[in-house]
Amino acid sequence: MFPFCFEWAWDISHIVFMGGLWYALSIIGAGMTFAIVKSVFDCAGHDDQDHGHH
Amino acid sequence: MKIDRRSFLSYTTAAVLGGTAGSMLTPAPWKLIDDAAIWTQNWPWTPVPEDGEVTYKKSVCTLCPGGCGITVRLVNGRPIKIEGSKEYPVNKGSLCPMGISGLQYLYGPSRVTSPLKREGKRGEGKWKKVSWDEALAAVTKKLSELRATGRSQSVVCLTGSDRGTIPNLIDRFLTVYGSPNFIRSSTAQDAIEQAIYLTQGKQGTPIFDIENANFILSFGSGILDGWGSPGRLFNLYGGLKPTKTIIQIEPRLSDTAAMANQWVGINPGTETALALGLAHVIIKKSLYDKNFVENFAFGFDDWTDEDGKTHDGFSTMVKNFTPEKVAQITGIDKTEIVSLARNFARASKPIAINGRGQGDVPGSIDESLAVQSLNALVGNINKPGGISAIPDSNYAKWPEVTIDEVASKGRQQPRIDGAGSEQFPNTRFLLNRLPEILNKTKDESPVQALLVTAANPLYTLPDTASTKKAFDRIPFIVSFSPYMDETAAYADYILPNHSYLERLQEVPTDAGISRQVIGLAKPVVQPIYDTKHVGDSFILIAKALGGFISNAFPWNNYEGFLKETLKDQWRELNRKGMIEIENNTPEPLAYTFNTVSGKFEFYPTARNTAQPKNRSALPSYTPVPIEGDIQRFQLVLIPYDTIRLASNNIANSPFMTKTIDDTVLKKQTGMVEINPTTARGLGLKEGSTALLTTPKGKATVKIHLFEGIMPGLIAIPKGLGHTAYNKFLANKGTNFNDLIGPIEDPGSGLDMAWGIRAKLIRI
Amino acid sequence: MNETPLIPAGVKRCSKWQFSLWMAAATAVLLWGVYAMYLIWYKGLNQTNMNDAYGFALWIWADLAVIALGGGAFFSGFLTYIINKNELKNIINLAVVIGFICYSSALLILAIDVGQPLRAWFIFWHANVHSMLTEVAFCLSCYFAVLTIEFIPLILENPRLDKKPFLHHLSHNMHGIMAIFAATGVFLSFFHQGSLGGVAGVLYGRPFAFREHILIWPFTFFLFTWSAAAYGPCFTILVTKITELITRKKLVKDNVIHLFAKISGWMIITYIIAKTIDTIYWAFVTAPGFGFTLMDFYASSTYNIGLLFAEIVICGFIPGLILITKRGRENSFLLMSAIILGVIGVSLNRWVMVLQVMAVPVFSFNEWYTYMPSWQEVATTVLPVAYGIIVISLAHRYLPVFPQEKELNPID
Amino acid sequence: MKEKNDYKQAKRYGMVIDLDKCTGCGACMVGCYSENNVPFKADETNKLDSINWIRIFKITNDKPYPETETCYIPMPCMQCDGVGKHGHPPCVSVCPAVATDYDYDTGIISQIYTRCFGCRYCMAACPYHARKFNWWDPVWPADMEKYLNPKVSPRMRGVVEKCSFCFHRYQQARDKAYLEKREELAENEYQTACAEACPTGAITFGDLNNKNHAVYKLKNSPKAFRLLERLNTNPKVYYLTSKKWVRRAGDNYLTHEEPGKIKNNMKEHH
Repeated sequence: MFPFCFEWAWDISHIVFMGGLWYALSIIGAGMTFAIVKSVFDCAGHDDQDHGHH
Repeated sequence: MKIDRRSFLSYTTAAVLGGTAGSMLTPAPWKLIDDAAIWTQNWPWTPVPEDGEVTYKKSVCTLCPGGCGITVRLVNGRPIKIEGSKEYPVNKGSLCPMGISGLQYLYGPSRVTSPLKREGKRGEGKWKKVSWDEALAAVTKKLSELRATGRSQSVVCLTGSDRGTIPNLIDRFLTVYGSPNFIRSSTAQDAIEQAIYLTQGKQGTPIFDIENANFILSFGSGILDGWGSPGRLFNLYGGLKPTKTIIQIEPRLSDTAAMANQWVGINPGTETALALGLAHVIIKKSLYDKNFVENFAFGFDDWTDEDGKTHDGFSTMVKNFTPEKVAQITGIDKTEIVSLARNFARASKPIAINGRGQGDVPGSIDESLAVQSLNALVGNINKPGGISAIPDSNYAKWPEVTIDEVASKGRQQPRIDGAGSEQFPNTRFLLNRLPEILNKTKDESPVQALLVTAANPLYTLPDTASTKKAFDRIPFIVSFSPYMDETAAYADYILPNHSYLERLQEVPTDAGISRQVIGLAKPVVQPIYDTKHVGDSFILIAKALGGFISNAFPWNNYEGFLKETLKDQWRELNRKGMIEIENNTPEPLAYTFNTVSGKFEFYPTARNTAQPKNRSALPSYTPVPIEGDIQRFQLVLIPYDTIRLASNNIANSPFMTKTIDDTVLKKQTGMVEINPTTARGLGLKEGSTALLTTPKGKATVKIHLFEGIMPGLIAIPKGLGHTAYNKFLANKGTNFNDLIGPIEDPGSGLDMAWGIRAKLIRI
Repeated sequence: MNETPLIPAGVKRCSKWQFSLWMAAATAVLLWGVYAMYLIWYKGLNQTNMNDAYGFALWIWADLAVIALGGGAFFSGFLTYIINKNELKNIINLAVVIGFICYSSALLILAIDVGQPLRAWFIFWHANVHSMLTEVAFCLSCYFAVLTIEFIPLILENPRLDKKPFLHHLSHNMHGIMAIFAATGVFLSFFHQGSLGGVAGVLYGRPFAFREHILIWPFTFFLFTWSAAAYGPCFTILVTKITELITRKKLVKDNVIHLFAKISGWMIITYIIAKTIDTIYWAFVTAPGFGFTLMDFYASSTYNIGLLFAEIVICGFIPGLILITKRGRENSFLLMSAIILGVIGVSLNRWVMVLQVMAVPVFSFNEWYTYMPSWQEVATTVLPVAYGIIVISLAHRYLPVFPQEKELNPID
Repeated sequence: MKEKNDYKQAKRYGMVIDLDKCTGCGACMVGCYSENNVPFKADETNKLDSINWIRIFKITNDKPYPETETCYIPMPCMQCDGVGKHGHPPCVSVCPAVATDYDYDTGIISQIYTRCFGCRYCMAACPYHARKFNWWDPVWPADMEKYLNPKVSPRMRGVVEKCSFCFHRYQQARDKAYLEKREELAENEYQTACAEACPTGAITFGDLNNKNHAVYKLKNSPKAFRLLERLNTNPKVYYLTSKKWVRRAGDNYLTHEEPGKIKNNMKEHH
């Protein structure tokens, strides 16, 4: 999974397979980070309006 | 700020989630996962064997009488593997599965780890550990009591062999103690030995020089199923294939038959008829060795005795055995019989051998005589590639014994088993007769004490139930077995011997090889349990009995005894691990025989033909009367042997049992083989469960359909159905001996049963 | 203080005690499975009736089957977010919940199935990129993450959770980028569904399983993805219908169901044609090359040629033809029959591709291998069913799974 | 799976088993058990959960008495070179965790017990059923742990194991040669336990690439064949038989096909 594992090799199979994997993981990770960070900002910006009844 | 329940929950949740997420960034969880994985890679209950210096020790395997050389690999002095010893002349590196798995006997769960005294009922399995002093004292006390009351002859020693220093030491003990009843288990060798004695006048170990023969006519001998010395024969087989021919005659396609050049299916128990039929063809076609027959044989032609009475000679007698008649008896095609005879006689070095399967049952004397006659017809006696007998080696020389009156009186009593009596003059041991004799005696049992070593009669004797009944009549049973076998489990005291890898012993190699080999089994490891060499036990008992008995054993222990016995040879034996004695095979034309006629006797004049008086001593074929009513029992049960099953006094190791096919044993149930045509008639299928009944007993079995067995027969493997030992062997399958009884050969008293009538009912 | 209700506004739910009873029943079954699971983890796989010939058995079938049935999730995601079949928004929530259940179950079963569960992560750490199973494991876990992400916004729509500003925003923001997740999910699904097919198809030592390859992928790779997309919707529709039956109300409008069914029908027809071609090629070219005839593979009484017929005709062409015809899919009996046949068909295909592969003897002298699962295996396989029922019940009760429910079942 | 770019196949260890000499005695199995610390349990009659690195199959020609013939076929791991003979045996490429690997120096397929997590995919892949699973924790009763061979680690429950061609013996022989500054191993320096145990000498072991080794000549005998050759597994275990029916039983053939006359997709290259 990582280049430091002994069975890792810089060959086409590893590059394609692990490339695909890390690519998918990055999208998922980036997407979730984006959603969470944006939500935090959204909360900060609209706190009063949305929760005025407190 | 007021913290209400809801926000408290929220904060807690947030804290937990945050904490979890945070800790995932620390090394802790990853380390834990890794630790868990490492833990699974080193479960504390998965052993890690200790490594160390590798050494090798040579010894000789004594698990069976084969006497194969072994090399034991040790790590830090700990034996870890047994392999065949390439330099050893008997087996040349080959070894059977039993020999290879030897360490399982050394370390196994069946070891008797200290002297034991029976606590509960016999065979109940309740034991008390006792000290050696106590155990030896108990045996000594019993023996001296019997001696004091004039019943010394009622002490029976039962061993697995009568060759070598250990049996001789025991025999010496009985001599000075005062009992003639040294008995050893019988095998096919007894019948062959007797046939050789009757025809050649020589008492000795039969030798089949298969190494130098090139046409082997085997009357059911499982030369690849454990007959003779397996290591030797397997090694031989591996080398001989292209140049030698093996003909295997038996009703079931055994592994030997499968590997033979030709398998001849024969009606069971009719081998004698075939041998005589072959003789007929050989004589009729004039294919026999005329030089030998004319110059060195007696009784081939008709002859007249001192009283002027004319007797049929062998050649006249076999005229009855025409190929047509023999074909009818044996079920073998007429032309097949003729061609077999021709091929046998025309081969440059033919040899005929007998002893069914592993050769555990002696068989009829007629059969062995007929086979000896075949060998004589082709002049195959006392020459390379032939049959001969070597006299027991005379390396064992001890000081003469002086015996007292009690011993002398006891020694002169007739043997309990009847061997050597008027009825069976040529037979030396008749263990098979013992149970019946004991069961028949109304008053005090003629056996008051039974000492057993290297034998397991409660498993190996036919008709286990009656053997057990007979044993119940013996007040005192002592076993010297290193393993908890059936007989040990039924004993009153167990004085455990060392296991074979802890024991010193010289091993004269039995049957077969044209050179005699005396090997030395050296301990490869110090005794790991509280056991004692059986020789030492006997010496200690002798010393404790005192007087002349003690005087006859001046040695401190068995080792001293052995060294003194072997004298000059000890050093060579100890250094080389074996001594080879070249057997002086006589020149082909220098045939010397110790018979009355001084020739090879086709007509064995020394044969005790018993009743009827006027019966010819020539080998003849009368069907062996197997037990059972043909109406009730329409099938015939025969045993078969396989090298993966040990059926003798030492039983299977767990490894051997592991190799057994699922067509032989299924869970705890043994499987029997029947022909598919037989099965069809009985409504049986592969794997069906059935009740197997014989006049002697019954057993639940499973069915394995096998085309390679004659229709109408049931074949059951020998070596299963143990009740003792351990969970890796006990209560698996059926002991063939539970289902069969012995049949006495009228002339020799030896057991000649080859099968028993039986029936199979689907359940 | 007024608690925000847990149950979404505007819908009616059964009473608390009725719900509890229902849940208790499901939990009892679940616990039976959990007990079996404990036995297997504690004592090892000797608790199963698997053996050296049947190394893959009931569980692997269950795995393959639930993943195929859960295929409705990625395929509806594909249809909704990528090719904008907006009607399907009304059923995609359920598809996601089913997918979530199926994939979490699959992962759980895999964790039971391996001999050394504590080392299971080696599949990631020491990954062998040439193994179909590695591909399965990676895509399966990643896609499970995607499904979880798809599920979260739905959970956050629970009225009480929605009150939290952060969660409210999060739900909103996740919805906003859902198409990206869905696309990733489709990508991952394409590969792991395919790899599951590849698991059997690459076994060139097993003539029954082996198929010719396109590049590195055997035909079964494509057939599996295709069949999951084709039959997954059947299962989604089936669960919808069962939920409607139990709750005794209509939850999804017919036009949505019919559209989904129609797409499924066309997928099934095209799939089964491809499968037929594959079978013919395999039977007449691949297998004879190994010395086998087609009938050698169907020579047992259990595994006879009827299975192949059932898979291709009864559970293939028949449901496919029903679903592509307007009259067929609009007749509720025919629709239900087709859907049930479809679910059976794909499960049967997975069964054959796992258990029959093991059963067929490769040596001419061997017998067919037989296998009957132990109760522990059955219990752990039933466990996901109970778990699924629990999750769907909870989701339906507390979350707005069916957007059309309010409209279809107005409360007076 | 690590591809070796400087791929030079120095050795290809293989075995030739003469079925005309195999008596089915089981010595190879027992020799293997004791060499390789193979465990045993009270009931070993279910051969599908019984660990055997080499197992002997008994086959018959199914002809009626007395034309019946039987033959024993000992089967260790076939150490397949795989399709195209490039180190892709059926089992190696499927292992998700690289717990089994093809050794390019010897052609031997390894099994790392501590790496294997027991998915059993390799077992499904192997047509020879050479791979065995540890369904139970191994137990050596009484003092039997004392006979365990320290050169072979005992396995734990839940992992797959198989014949290694006694790889530890190769390692020991190689180490010894290294210390003695030798490059090559003599033929008898590295032998498997089963080959040594076979009392009839039916098993011959050596380097299939080495013209001086007995296996080199034997494998080219007209009597030689391999099991399930048509699957293109390219096993390194060869068999010799003089019996036609045995040869036929060793693979699958359509009715009209004759063993030995099938054009194989993959030809052996030397």
